[in-house]
Amino acid sequence: MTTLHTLNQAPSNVNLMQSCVGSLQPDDTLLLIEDGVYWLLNTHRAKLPAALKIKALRLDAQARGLTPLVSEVDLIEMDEFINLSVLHNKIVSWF
Amino acid sequence: MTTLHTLNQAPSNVNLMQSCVGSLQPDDTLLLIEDGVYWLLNTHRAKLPAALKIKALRLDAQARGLTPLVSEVDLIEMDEFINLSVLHNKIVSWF
Amino acid sequence: MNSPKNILLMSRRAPYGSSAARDLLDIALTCSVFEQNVALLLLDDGVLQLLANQDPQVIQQKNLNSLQSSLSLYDIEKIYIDADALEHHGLSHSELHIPVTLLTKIEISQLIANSDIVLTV
Amino acid sequence: MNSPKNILLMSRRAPYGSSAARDLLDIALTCSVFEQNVALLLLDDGVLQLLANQDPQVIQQKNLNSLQSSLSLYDIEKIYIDADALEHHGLSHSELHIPVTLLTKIEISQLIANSDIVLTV
Amino acid sequence: MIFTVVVHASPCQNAAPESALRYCKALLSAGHTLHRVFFYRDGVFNGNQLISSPPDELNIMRAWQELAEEHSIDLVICIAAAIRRGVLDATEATRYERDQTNLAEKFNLSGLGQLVEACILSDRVITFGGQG
Amino acid sequence: MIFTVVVHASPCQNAAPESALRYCKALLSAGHTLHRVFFYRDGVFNGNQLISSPPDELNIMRAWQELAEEHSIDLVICIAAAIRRGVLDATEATRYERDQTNLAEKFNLSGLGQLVEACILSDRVITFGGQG
Repeated sequence: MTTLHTLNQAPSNVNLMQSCVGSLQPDDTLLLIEDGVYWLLNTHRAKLPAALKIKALRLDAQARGLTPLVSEVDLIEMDEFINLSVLHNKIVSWF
Repeated sequence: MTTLHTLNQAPSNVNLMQSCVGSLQPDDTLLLIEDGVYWLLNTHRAKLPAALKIKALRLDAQARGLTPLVSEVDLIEMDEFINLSVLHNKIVSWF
Repeated sequence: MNSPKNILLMSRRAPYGSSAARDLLDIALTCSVFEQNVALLLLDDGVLQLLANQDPQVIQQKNLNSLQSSLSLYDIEKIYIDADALEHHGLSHSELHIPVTLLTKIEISQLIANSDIVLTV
Repeated sequence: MNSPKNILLMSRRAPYGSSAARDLLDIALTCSVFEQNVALLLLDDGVLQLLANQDPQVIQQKNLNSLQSSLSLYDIEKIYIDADALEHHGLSHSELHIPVTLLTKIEISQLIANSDIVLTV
Repeated sequence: MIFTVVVHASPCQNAAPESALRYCKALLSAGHTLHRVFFYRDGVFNGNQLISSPPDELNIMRAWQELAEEHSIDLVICIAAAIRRGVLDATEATRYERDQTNLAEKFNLSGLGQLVEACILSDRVITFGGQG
Repeated sequence: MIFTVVVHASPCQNAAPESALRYCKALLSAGHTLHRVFFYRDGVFNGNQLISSPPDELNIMRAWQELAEEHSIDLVICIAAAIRRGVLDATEATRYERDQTNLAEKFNLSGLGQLVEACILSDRVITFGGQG
């Protein structure tokens, strides 16, 4: 069974991300929402496992001024959030 | 001018403590309150500068089952919290 | 009648600073009333919820230790904690007041994978 | 009439995830109306409040960038940020949309020491 | 698919309720079923009828009401959490001897059982929360 | 000395209001003056008259009222924060066309200026807050 993990806290909450990343299985996806989108900044993203499937909500990234600073391919719309919710067997929220 | 710093978050909030400790001057005091009292546990306390003046509210430590695990001399009553507030020139709250 | 689901209740918050620890127990008891398979998973500061010798009357809060002790009466026996978190706080099994199962990070990821629903508090 | 106090407003929260950034600005403007010497200090995730190109209309929030730009109209010129925090996020001065003064940890401790009142948001 | 959305955080101070609202709208647009929105902990403040946002800001309480109206969504507020925090309907106001109420229309007070029942009956359950 | 205490967090979900209350009592016991308690952000929920705690739990709203009664303390709730969150007195209920109110007696709605004025007039200002 695969899991969609959401995480909504900014990078100063290092322990939250560590617990989240430690709980992931290979086929899981991590979706960054709200202040979690700051983890897309290169310096933070570099600390996460390279194999990790990471996405972030475009709305939240755009609101925070991140779109010029992050990779376009990582950003998804709300309908894709729903798709991911369906494609994985469950959702775990990290906050 | 000296400052009394209060901090009320548990040890998973590492960045909060780092910012607090980095902002201290030699004559300042750090008072741990609410979930901040867990920083008294040996393993966490060992990470803080040895010269730092640290106190913790007894009520909050006792509530959380910490009194058997921490050093008695670090614990203060509410009236001493008020004394420290008077003895320092200002109070900075970290939360 | 649906067959029971495996519901995992997860918390990484210390007790008393917020109501998370208590709210977690309220959900756990309700899951038990509905005859679901409920398990508790405590991570990070959440392991501090189980420290013995809590005396929260001094801050006018209810004692979580007593509530936690009653979990077994509701057939809630699966209480898991992150072994790394316990070590991170410099604590051992013997300082907790109820029996728990220590899990490695890999075991935690498997526990989550094998649950039907995960609720965070 | 009392002489103006040095009031330092401090925040370490990212914008939009909570109202902290906006509440900080509201207090700052009020301090200015009362003719106090107000300074802003942004630490940790707080430096993200000043990122340029914010477009929060998409999440139905007011744009903090415009509010921040108006600070100078209220003679609020002392905007300090933790240089380490900026570096921690991999950002530089040029990615912020208003002029700020970068401070070292020692300068931050001196700024706090020289303030009369420190309010955290 | 059948979804349940859980909200733990108060509006204004926290982005979680607005994220939850957008999520609900998106899942409905995609043709899925929203079995229930369950408000727990400080999330109960989403159903405070007295919330009065400035005209240019989102009033989240009204937005939930409109969602419920349009799609017949079950908006359930945890009764124990609500009473402690002072979100009361007429029945609870009488019980606690208050002469005012503040639970918004379309929201209902009920027990935590409604959360667990929703977990049993839903294919997906997602929680939107914050620190605290 | 003259103190002002600032509260940023909602009760129930957060220990900060109860810490603030104990701090106020301790400073008054020590013979100091409490100029004002200022409730900001989710702290405005401390003044929600509808809070109804079980008999064996502290009702923080009542505890603030008793403190105000005994020591003539000025309990000020930030009006902008309160309106957004739905904590209304009669005047604001009329302005926003609501037929109910929920601001507890002894609390008053006023502007952020009351916070800054308190900073100017007090020797010590302390904030009790939480995450969020």
